Amino acid sequence: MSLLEIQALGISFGGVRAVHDVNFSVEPGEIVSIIGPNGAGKTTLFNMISGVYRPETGRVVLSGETVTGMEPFRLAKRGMSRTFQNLQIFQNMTVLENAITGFHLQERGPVLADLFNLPGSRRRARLAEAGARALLARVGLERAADRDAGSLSYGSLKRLEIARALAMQPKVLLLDEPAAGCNAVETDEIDHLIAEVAASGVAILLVEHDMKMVMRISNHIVVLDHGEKIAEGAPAEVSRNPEVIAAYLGTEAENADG
Amino acid sequence: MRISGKYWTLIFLAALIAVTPLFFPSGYYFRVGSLLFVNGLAVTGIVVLTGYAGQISLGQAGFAGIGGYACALAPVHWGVPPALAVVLGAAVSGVLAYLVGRPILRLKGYYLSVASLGFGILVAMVLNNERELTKGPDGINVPDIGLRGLLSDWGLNLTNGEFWYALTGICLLIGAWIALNLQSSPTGRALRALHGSEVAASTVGIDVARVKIQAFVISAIYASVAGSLMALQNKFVTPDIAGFLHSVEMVTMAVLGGVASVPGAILGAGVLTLLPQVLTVLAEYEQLILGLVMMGVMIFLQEGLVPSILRWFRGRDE
Amino acid sequence: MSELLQFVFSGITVGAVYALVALGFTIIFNASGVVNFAQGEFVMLGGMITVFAHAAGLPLPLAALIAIVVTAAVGVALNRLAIEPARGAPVVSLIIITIGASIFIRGASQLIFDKQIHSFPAFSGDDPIHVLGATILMQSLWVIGGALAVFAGLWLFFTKTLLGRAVLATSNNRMAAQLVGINTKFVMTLSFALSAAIGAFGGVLVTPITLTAYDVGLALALKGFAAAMLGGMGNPKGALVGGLLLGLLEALTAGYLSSQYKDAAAFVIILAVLFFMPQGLFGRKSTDRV
Amino acid sequence: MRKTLITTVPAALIALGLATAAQAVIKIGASVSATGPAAFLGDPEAKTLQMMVDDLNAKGGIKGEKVDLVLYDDGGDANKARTFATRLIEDDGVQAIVGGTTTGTTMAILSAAEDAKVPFVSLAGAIDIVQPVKPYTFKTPHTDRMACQKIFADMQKRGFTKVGLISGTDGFGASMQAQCKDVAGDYGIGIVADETYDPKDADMTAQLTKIKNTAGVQAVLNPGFGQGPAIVTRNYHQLGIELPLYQSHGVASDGFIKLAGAEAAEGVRLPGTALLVADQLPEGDAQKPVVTAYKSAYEAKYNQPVSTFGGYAHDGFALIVDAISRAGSSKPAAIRDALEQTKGFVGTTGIYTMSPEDHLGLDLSAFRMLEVKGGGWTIVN
Repeated sequence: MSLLEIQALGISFGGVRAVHDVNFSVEPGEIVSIIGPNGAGKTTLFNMISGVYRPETGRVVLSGETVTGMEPFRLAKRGMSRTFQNLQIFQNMTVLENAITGFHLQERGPVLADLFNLPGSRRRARLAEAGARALLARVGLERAADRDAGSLSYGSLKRLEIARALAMQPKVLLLDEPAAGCNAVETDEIDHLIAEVAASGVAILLVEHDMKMVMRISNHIVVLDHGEKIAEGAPAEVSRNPEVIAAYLGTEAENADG
Repeated sequence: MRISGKYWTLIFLAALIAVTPLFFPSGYYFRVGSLLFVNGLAVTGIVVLTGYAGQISLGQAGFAGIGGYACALAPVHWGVPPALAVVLGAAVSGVLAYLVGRPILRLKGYYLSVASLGFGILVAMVLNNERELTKGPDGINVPDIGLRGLLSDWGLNLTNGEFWYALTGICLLIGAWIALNLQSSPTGRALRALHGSEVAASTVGIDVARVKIQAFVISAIYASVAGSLMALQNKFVTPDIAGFLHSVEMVTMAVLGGVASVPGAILGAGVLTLLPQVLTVLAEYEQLILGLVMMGVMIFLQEGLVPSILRWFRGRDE
Repeated sequence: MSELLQFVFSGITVGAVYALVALGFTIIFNASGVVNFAQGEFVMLGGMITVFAHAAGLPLPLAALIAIVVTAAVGVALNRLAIEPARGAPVVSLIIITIGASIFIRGASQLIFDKQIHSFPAFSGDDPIHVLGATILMQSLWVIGGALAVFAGLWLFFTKTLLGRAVLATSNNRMAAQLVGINTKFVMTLSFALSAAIGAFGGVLVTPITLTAYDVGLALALKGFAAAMLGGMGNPKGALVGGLLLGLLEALTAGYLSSQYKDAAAFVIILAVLFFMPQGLFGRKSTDRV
Repeated sequence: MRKTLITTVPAALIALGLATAAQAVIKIGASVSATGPAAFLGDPEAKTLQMMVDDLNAKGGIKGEKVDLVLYDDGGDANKARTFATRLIEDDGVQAIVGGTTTGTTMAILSAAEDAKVPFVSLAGAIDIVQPVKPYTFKTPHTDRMACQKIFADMQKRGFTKVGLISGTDGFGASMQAQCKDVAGDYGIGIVADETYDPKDADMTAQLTKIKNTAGVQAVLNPGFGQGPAIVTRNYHQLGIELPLYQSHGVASDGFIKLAGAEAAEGVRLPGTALLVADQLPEGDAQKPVVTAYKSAYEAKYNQPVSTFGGYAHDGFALIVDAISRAGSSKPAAIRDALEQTKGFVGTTGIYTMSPEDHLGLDLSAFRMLEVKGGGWTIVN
């Protein structure tokens, strides 16, 4: 039994099949990348796995439990965490507070304790803050802790989102284009970070357009085209697969930055 | 860093409440002060709901009505002491907010505002129509809270105006303290997170529906207590307290001053409480000016008075 | 039977009034995403300006035309002076701005006009038409016809004209609309002018039935808003159906249950509909894009 | 409009400065609902008070002392009214208060005035204001209970025993509805239908159809004010209901006939005051000179027909002025005592005779039953 199993997952919008009959599985410590041309259904697949969309067909099994269509916050309790393609940062908070929110499951407690600032509430908040500061240091944002999140650069926001997702100490981490819009140095940092997280035993599911990065760090690659899985396997195998090459060449001409 | 900010705000507020009476030329100013504090308390509840959690309710006055009428009815019908009726009203408001909140907080933006608006109108309608109980649109007498007599037994003689100024001032301080506690607490962070992005809040494990209801219940209790204090102070209450205009007034006060922060919202309550008193000289133009102020502040100071002014100061420092 | 028919006539009359107000909301909402709480004031201005122009000796049709044109100008001014400068402000700020505008217009009207209740003669006399033992006024037919005409006009505008589609495009994505060459500023101006004109047109039609005064706008706006929400904000069909449904609900509740709680019944139904259909009856379902 | 604002602001400020500079000894306070849902009532009240104080001062004031009127607009909001009452008493230091357009605002002012022992003359209808008697509170309008009695007496005379009610849900309509249901039995009248409408409703045919189809109903009574009764009257006509229709004193004005349409209003009866039929009063009528003087002055100044409500304010202000001049003092307690001793004072609403047990001082004779005939009000004998 794998940590995360995706079985025959499918959904359609307004009669158009966005994702159809996709199967694969992820083991602890493994980095699985999902690639495919624009509009292949990668983000939709992510949204179904993470409970943002409710799949029409198929099942998502996490640690042996069927969690299909479960709301994101319930999945979070079961150890699933994610980042977003178009950033979902809490713009109305500081960088530190954004990171602390990642510790919500650990720091939450009775509302009354929070309202009256009881010692329990203060202790929980303190612990979460210490954890958040440590995480910010890990992603290189410790100096920006007290700045408004809205004032950070795009690359920094990407890292902040990863920090927030890591705060939950997830078993499975879904990263939707973590390196998009980042320069070479930043990409490199994120690259290392992902490898490090995986090495600690977290299963990572990655959507990324930077093929060099994907080929470098993935253990396993799933290729989507038009919502269907057309290939899967180790990076070297997949890059030689004629169907994959065709799918990419077909779109490369229209969309150079793929 | 946040901690000291919180206590500075409270100390400043307490000093303001304690010192300004030294400059009051007549008892009327105590009345205006206590009005301001009651409005400030109601508006602090809006900060929790709208400022922190980002949910817009146009039915808050419904809870003020429940609080107000609890003080009118419970002492007469069930012999509850008026001071305890405040707690009873708050409890009823909280439970009702929980029951009503479950379905309507699923809605977003304008749909949420129309649903909450409907709730407020329903409460006002019941208060208007159930004449047997509420005496209808002409209003109903509210018994004296009785605490003033108690204080004078202890040798503290206050005029009615002074007593209410002090009582509502203390209530406002407590209310502000609680809301400020919440802001930097785990629950408060969860509320502000869902304001920022509901889907991201959910992915970090925040039960969005649950914390939304918590915010709604908390803000309902604030409105209810404010309504109770208003009714007890006036010794009289009419269904207008639950009316749409009162709901709009509360939201306007909060947004005008800066809905994301407690001091901002209280300042907004101050401005809109004082404005009509200042404008009596120009009574005919009151509406005109009120409308202009509302539009002007929202156009030029979109975050409200306090945040915009703070930003301006900060901008000058740099 | 004649009783039921009378209730239905009553409901349709009132419902057509709500529908006219609700239709006014749709264009501004479609173009800018703003619910204009001053929409009721447009209706009031339509009625009041007509009353005073008529009293000054102008023939009724000319007075009505002046009222519509002047109100449209007020709508344009509202957009230029209050909505455009606040673009990008959060929903709650926009709500306060339009409520502020409505208070301002009301305050100005009580100074320019007066605080009395007014009316002007019905277009085709006050004699009711008898149908199977029930009666309906000619003016009610004017209102119903007006609501249908505005609905048809809006439907054609949004589906058949380039300008109408430009309005919809602007509401969907302002930036993209600008990129494809739509003058979004003009679209906004036009939308406010049209919305205000529709409101004023409604005011002209309903005044002989509902009477008018400087402060009638708020109650009309609330009911019209509720009707628009019931039908689904932004959809002319929703506004028409929502308005008529609301009117019928009120009349039937008043007729068969309790006139005291007719407004309550209407709001309970709205809450119930929103509970099962969070976007109203005909609203578009929106999916979060993340 | 902008121009007037610019010129009025300094003017108002200057006026304010002058008012405090002049040796105004007597200060009378007022809080009325000149705006808001009761503006229909409060607007003429505010105008009347303003006009009367100007007239009084032009004539030299009370025994040579000028009167300063401090007038606030409470917008019909009880909470605001209470604040203004406190302001009048504690900040402006007035010797007497007139106002309280609605029962709700009156109740809010009442407790402040009683606490501070300042005489207060209310302009609202409910009987609770003066019953039980409160030492410092008086009122000028007849109670809504009296209006019901007057109407039911007339119905009794015409032999009606089954009556349908259709009332506005505002304070005025709801209070009168309750009073009428309470006293109907005294006149052998049964209420067989009891419907209501919201003051802003556009159509009342549903409620009227229900009343029309109620078995045995002989007459219909509509307690309410504002546009509601005008719409009820039109719908009544539209439905072709032949039963006699009674309105309340809330719509006793020429404006009502205009709004309802002369044809629809024909035959409508209501209990009104002498003010409405000033020119029809017989020469010997004691109220004729008072009513005519007020009517002509008001209509000349504001170019608007007088209303019963403006008349209430007229009487309230005049009663206070009368009490001050009789008392020879402007001390609140002295004014209160003199008010209570008012005897045979002729106002627009009726002839007031107060006593320690009666702080209204009017009886049913102050009401005149009026009927719309040929587009105008006539007295029913």
